[in-house]
Amino acid sequence: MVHVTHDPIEPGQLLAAVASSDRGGTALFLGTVRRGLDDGPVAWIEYEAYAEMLEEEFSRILAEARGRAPSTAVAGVHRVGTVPVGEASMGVAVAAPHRAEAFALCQWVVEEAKRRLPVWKREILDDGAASWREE
Amino acid sequence: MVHVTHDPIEPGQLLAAVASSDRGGTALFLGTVRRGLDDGPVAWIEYEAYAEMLEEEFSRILAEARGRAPSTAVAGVHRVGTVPVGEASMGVAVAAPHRAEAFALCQWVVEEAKRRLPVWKREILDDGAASWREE
Amino acid sequence: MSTLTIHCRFFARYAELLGCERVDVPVPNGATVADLVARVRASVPSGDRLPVHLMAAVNRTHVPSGHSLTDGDEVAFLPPLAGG
Amino acid sequence: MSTLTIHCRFFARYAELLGCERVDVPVPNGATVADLVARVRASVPSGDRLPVHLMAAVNRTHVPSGHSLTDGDEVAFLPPLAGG
Repeated sequence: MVHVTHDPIEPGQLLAAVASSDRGGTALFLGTVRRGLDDGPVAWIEYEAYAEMLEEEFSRILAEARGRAPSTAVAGVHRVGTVPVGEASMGVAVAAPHRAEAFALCQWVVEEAKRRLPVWKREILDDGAASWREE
Repeated sequence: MVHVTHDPIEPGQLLAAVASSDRGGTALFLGTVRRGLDDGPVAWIEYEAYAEMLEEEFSRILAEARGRAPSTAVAGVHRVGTVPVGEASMGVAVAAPHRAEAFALCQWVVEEAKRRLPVWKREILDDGAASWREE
Repeated sequence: MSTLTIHCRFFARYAELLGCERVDVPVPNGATVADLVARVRASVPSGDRLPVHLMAAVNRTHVPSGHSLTDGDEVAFLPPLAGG
Repeated sequence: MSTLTIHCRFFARYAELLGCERVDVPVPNGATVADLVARVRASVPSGDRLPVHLMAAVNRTHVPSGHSLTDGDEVAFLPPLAGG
């Protein structure tokens, strides 16, 4: 699976990628661009990535997740380029035999992704001001 | 919102119900019918509910969830009637300003729903045997 | 009037055990859910097939067995829940 | 041959600070990522605008600053990550 896209993230594709009749619990996470108000209303965010590494690092994270809970299925994608307010920048789906595993592993993947994926974001405000955001 | 349906659960509808540009993290949970093998392969499950109470109790759970974290949005639906293997019997979506809240509240709603919703399931096996399942 | 009329409902396995989904049961004023359970087990046909301790909802809300009943209450007897 | 050629890449704010996304930098055999950072800051135009401590990836894998370099390595200097 490709973990980097310029297009809107489709939750249905992530869910389909992990679905199986052996897995009774599926957890999906979407990180979406907030309108924000710290510096003024955000118009959109431009995500820049070290694309080759993003692809490899996301694969590694997902492989590690499978290693932690072998009977699970995991999928993840990060959007790059312009992402409008209210649209998703990242999606992660985990299906597991039981719900507690699905939640725990999905949250683990999200935390690892935030910590490890080589992605940066430039926030563009309604007034046109642009700045790199580190968070 | 109606919390009981005879139709397939649409994750996109749950996600749309909680989406907002003020909420950066969205967690979705789907509980799906497992093929199972304890008693033989499951063909489908029939969910019976005390429908009027199911509707009210799910509303109460979601209202309590909003009370625990007022800036969140929550949505949930339980399917009743025949649910084939691999399809979802319950869906819960929570959007929150930050991801940890979204995960925690989604998991809380799912646990409360399992504990409190007046729903019962009859498992129908490939060989036609049917039995009430309590779990 | 010292008798309450309680609208009882049975679901899933309990409905199968009784062969019945609804029955009205009279109980004395001041009766609790536990009293109603005893009356149902004693007076409803096949009532003794039900467990001695039953989970109940009154007017679509979970209640403990010590909950006091009111005339016209709808009391649902709930087998172990299995939703989600 | 006692000199390694390292293919350096800069992203986001760092690329803006340097006005450059890629540059090849020679370092002595045995050099570490920390040594490369010092060389970049001293020899690349505007290099001193970069922080003294930089997060780096070698050949698309996160590494600590003590990581030893090999001829031809691609070393990316990563501003604080902000994905997700």
